[in-house]
Amino acid sequence: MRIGVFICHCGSNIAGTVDCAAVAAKAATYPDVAYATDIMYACAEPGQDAIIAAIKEHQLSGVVVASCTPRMHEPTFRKTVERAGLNRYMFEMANIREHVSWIGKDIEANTNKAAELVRMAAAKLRLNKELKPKSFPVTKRLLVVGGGVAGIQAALDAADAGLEVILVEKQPTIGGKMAKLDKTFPTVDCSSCILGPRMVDVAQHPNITLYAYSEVESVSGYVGNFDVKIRKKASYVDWVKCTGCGLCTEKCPARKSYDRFNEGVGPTTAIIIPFPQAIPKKASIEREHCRLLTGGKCGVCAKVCPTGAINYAMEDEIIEARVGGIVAATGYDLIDWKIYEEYGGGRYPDVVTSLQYERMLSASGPTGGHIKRPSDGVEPKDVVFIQCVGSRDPSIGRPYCSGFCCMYTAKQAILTKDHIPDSQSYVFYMDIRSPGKGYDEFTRRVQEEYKARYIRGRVSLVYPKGNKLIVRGADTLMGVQVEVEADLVVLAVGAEAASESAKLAEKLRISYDSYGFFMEGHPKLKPVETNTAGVFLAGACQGLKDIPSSVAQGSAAAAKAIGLLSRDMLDSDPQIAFVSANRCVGCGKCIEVCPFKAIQEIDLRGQPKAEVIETVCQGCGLCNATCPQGAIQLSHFTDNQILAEVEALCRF
Amino acid sequence: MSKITLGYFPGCSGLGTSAEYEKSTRAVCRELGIDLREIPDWNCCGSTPAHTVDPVLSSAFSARVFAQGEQVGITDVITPCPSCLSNLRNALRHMDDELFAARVDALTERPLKQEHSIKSVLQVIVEDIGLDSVKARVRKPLTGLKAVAYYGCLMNRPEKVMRFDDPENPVAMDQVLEVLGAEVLPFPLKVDCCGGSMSIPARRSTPHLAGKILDLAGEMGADVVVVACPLCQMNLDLRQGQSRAAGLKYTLPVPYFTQLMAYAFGLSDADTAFKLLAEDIAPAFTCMSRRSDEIKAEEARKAVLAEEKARAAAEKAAKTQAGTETAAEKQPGGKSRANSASAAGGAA
Amino acid sequence: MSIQDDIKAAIAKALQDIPCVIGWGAGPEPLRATPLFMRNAADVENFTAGFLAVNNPALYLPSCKGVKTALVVKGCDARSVGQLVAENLVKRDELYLIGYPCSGVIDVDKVAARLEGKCEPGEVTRLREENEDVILDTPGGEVRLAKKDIAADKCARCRYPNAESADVFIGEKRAPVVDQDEYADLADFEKLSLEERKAFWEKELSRCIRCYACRNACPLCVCRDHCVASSREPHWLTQADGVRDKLFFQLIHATHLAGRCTGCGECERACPVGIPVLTLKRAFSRQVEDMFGYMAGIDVNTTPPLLTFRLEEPEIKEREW
Amino acid sequence: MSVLNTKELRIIGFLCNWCSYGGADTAGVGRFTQPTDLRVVRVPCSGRINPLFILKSLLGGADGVLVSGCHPRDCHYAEGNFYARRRLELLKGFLPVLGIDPRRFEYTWVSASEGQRWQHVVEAFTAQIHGLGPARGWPEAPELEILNAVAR
Repeated sequence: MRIGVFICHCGSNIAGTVDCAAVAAKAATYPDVAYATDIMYACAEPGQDAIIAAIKEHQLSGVVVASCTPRMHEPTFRKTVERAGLNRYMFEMANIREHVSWIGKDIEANTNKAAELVRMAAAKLRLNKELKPKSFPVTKRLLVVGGGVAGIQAALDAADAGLEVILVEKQPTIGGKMAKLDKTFPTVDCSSCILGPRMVDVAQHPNITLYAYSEVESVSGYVGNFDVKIRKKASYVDWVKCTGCGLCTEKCPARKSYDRFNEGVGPTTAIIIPFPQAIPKKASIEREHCRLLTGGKCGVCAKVCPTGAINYAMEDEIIEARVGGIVAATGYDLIDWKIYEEYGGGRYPDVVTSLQYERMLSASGPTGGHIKRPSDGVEPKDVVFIQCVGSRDPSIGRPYCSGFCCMYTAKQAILTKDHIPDSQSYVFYMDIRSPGKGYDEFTRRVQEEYKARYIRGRVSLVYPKGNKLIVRGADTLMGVQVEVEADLVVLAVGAEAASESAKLAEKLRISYDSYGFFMEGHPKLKPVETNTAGVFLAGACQGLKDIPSSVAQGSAAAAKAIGLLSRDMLDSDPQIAFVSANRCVGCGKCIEVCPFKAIQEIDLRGQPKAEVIETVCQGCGLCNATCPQGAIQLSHFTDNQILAEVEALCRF
Repeated sequence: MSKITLGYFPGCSGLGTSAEYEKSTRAVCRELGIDLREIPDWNCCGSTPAHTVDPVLSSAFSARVFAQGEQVGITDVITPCPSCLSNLRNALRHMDDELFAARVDALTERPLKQEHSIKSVLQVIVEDIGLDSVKARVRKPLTGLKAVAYYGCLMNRPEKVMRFDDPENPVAMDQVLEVLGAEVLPFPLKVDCCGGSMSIPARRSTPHLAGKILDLAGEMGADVVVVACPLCQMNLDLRQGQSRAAGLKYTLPVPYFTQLMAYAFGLSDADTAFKLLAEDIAPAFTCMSRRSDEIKAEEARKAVLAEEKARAAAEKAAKTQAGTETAAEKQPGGKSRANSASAAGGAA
Repeated sequence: MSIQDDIKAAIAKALQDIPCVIGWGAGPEPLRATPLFMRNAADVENFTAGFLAVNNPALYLPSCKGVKTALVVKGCDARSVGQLVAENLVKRDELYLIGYPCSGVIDVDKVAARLEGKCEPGEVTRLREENEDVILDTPGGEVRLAKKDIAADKCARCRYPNAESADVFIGEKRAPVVDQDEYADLADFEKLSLEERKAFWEKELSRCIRCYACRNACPLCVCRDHCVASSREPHWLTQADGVRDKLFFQLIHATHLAGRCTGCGECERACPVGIPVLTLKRAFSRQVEDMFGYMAGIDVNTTPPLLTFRLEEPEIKEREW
Repeated sequence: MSVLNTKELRIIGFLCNWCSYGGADTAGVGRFTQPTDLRVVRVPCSGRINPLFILKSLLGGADGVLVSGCHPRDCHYAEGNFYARRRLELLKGFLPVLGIDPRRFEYTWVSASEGQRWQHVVEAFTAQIHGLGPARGWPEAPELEILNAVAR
């Protein structure tokens, strides 16, 4: 074998703390290395061309590039060697950037370590085999999980491109958080006027199948062919018969049920249609509030329903579907603001969350768009907004900025003035973060035109005195303590990943960070991909973002999914297990442990043997580590290849 | 009853301004089976003003206290005073740093050899003795007493050092008062500043800050403001004249929680030491007994009512069985009686 | 009629529809029996059970796959069979097990030690069992030895003297020697420091001649001709004659047996140079028992612990970083 | 000479591609400084790791071996790390039988987002190995000793 080694400077990223020429000189002495050099930018066009030229000039049969992480550029360089006529698997990478140059400044140690990593890579490459992928057909159907604005956008874009789309939404209606908003910043246009038509489009699109009040139960399979089980939760209403007339919701006697859609601002009935523009506009019964389902006595809704749609015996239903790709768009939840005892910890009715306030502002909300104090129904005059409740607070494990609270607080202050012209708003803030088109102008307008009083400082205590709430805080610009007598306090509660996002991540086999946000493939270059092929991200589930960004990411995720599913066939990864039938004793241990049922027992001349189903195997190598005699090996990560790496480190 | 033995650090105010706290604490601990062993020849904990000037010297004061305890085999110490608690605990925490500890040791020349712990009397009563044991000892319940609990700044804060109760909305004292039988009002200014440390540098703000606390308590209808800190007690109790001059409307007694415990346990006047309070507690107890009578009367009425209802139901059941349907007449009668009863209660 | 005759009758009966019954027959010298493959009545006459029935007949099962086979088994042999069944390496319905109460088997090395100075074990001309004793005819006259003094180590910690899974059991069941295996055999070894243990293995393994008798005697080493010790693909071991490679082979054997070894001790018995190779496997077995509550070869319906998992592992205390 | 005399010890890491290798990358991207002793072998999944690789490393002259995979339940292949956990835990308990200090081998779970955790793991493990010092080697075949001497 003739190996070529290329040590990349990555500008000064590597060369700054690694003597690349010395590494190349050392590499030239390794077994089978026919050519070694250092190179400024291996991944750039001149770099790639130089590699191709060297392969031809020195008749190289394998290439090692020492540069960044293979998770970044392995696909790039595999294509490069392929262009030079080599099999793409006759290539190895040594990660001397993330694992060497970026984590230490000791040039001597770094240079030595880089040379070692190259030695490992070359030792492994000597045992590499040419591998050829197989093709398999793709299911041209997309699953979108989450029917907020990001999921709606992704579903519509993909459906418009001709893909079949399955949209799964946990709540009885799509619309997500945006549907709860009264107006949107910075244009102060009506949220339901812009979202409503898109929701209708979802309902009417011939390519979209909507499963509302449903959740993803399990996901198996891989890119191109995921097998998904969807749990359609029992709504106790036959949605085929339900016309959405709402008679049941008028007559239901369980009138003290928690109103999820209205964030508990007022009570609702046990059978609900969340809001007038709901899609699908169908009734559903919340089991824990229903008198019949909990107490066995009632049945009013069944009596009044003109179409006989009520079915108290309904059970959850499991729907199975095969899809080629998945978009996760599960959004966010507010943090539990009740942990802040200094703001009353949920004890004072007139301390409300921003989302509750949004429902109080909304004309379709429980107060009909009139701002009323929850305690006594009186219109407030002095309204205090407290920002960063649960954002930028390391003490509760939420050190990040939620990103959109500054803007919606400004919007809510404007709307307060619009609703109650003689009102005065106060906003306690840490910093105003408004980097967006027209955003900073908006936060100025609220102060200059709408005369909201912005106070830079934190609130230390909110307490009731008489029928007022005393808000005590610091004005750090003036250096004084301030006390405001407020009628209503609105907490700009920060956001976190949706409560069950970690569970979904486990089902989708994607990574998530310590706050529950899903990990993108690369923070810059793969913002909507994940490291699991065929799974894409849209909206706040990847990281908090406002409506325009969520919509943009929804479209981006759709574009990626469309690109994937526009192909009829996909290449399977050839880094899969293979069996040496003559060494297999047919003990079946590999079959027992394989997580994918990718190994089957066959009969070979009367002897039981294991056989790998190539399109099912995902290349984890668990079978390889299980087989006592090593009869089943994982291509590209064989025992001998790993042993060669270990030997390279131990022997020298 | 199982007895526990703990080292005891009374603190300087226990010998002077908070003698009533000291007396009642000792009495209550005796009743609860806590054997207090006072640290021999104890000294100042090193709190104000030392810790603001020289943290090492301040910690050395604390270290000597622990060393004195160590000499007689005491390593677990309690103190009633939150300020002492804070300084003693901070000293232990600072001495986790070897360099700091070495500097302290150089001053005391008596390095600590054992692990030490320091807790407040309140924490030991709530966490180690338990509210059930407290409840079991109540002879004269405080039924009818409207109380607010005021914790001050130091008892629960900083959170990471004190690790006891909620730093913004503590409830330990509330719970104690509740098992004593008092009605505890949800007081929002539990951890507000009483102005204690301002009394020298900014004297005029102290009555103002203390007054705000008393004002809200009074507005809420409290009979007493219950405290656990000598400095808070002094500010709230002693300065009510100044506070009134600054616009305060209410006069309220400010007892220590241990005094009310001693009272509810039925201990002697010497143990409750109420007479050492500046504002007389007697009016509060007058309100308490009046309300207690009302509550008893109300309970008696309810009992009669319930009895009547039960009898009516039994009769109705009997009649239904007999096939007659006259039970309906009974109910309006019962209702009107209830109405007149509550009207009478309101008038009283 | 003795148990021996009853077993012979059972074997004869089994031979009516099973081609071969594996048991033990008289060996080359009076202290040793040898595996016996019985196909007819004449073979059965050579059958012997009891104190000399040392070999584990389960060893031959994997090569009998597909042919109905009968075995005469001791309690420990039955565990090996059970483990092979649990791993689906042999099919239970292809087996017919004849069990009998085992009172222990001989360890010839221990006899040699007892005869020290009198004669060599090979000079013994006859062995008779008499209840809990054996009587040896030696050139110097009769020697009476207590069975428990010359029985194999494993017999002193026997929890399963009766082949519980046998299809037919001949004789009265014996009480277990112990209720709980305390792994007392590891106690002395574990008194050694880490340094001493390393020196111990260096010394012991320096004798190894890489004959692989330990492997060939192991009823659970089912790879046989495909053992990684002698393969190039994968190439785990060199042919180098160093302690490192010799020990590494033992580690391959021990890790391959982790959660599978029934402790029959055939590996150690087979070792011609007396390396205590069972110690490695026993160390794993104890861990497996503590961690997963699993004893190999007892319950054929339980999946061996390394071929399964639990979402929460109560006995695994991971390191907090 | 693979490790720098006096400065480094020989530490081999086996990292799963999806979580821990990514976590090590994240640490690099974040410039979280780490000791240089560790050399990483990338494997697809912690379930791919045959405990014999670790024994081979320790017998072969490694002073420490660190294995890291996805957190339980987060395995890219759903179940690989569950099997790995059992095998690695057994191995760790077995090392003292060979006279190898069990602290020379650790396994842990680091996700792709946990760059800082990875830094901490590497620092702590490297410090642990330096605390134990170089491992005492196992005798090789005499002829190999000579060959190795020539190679060096």
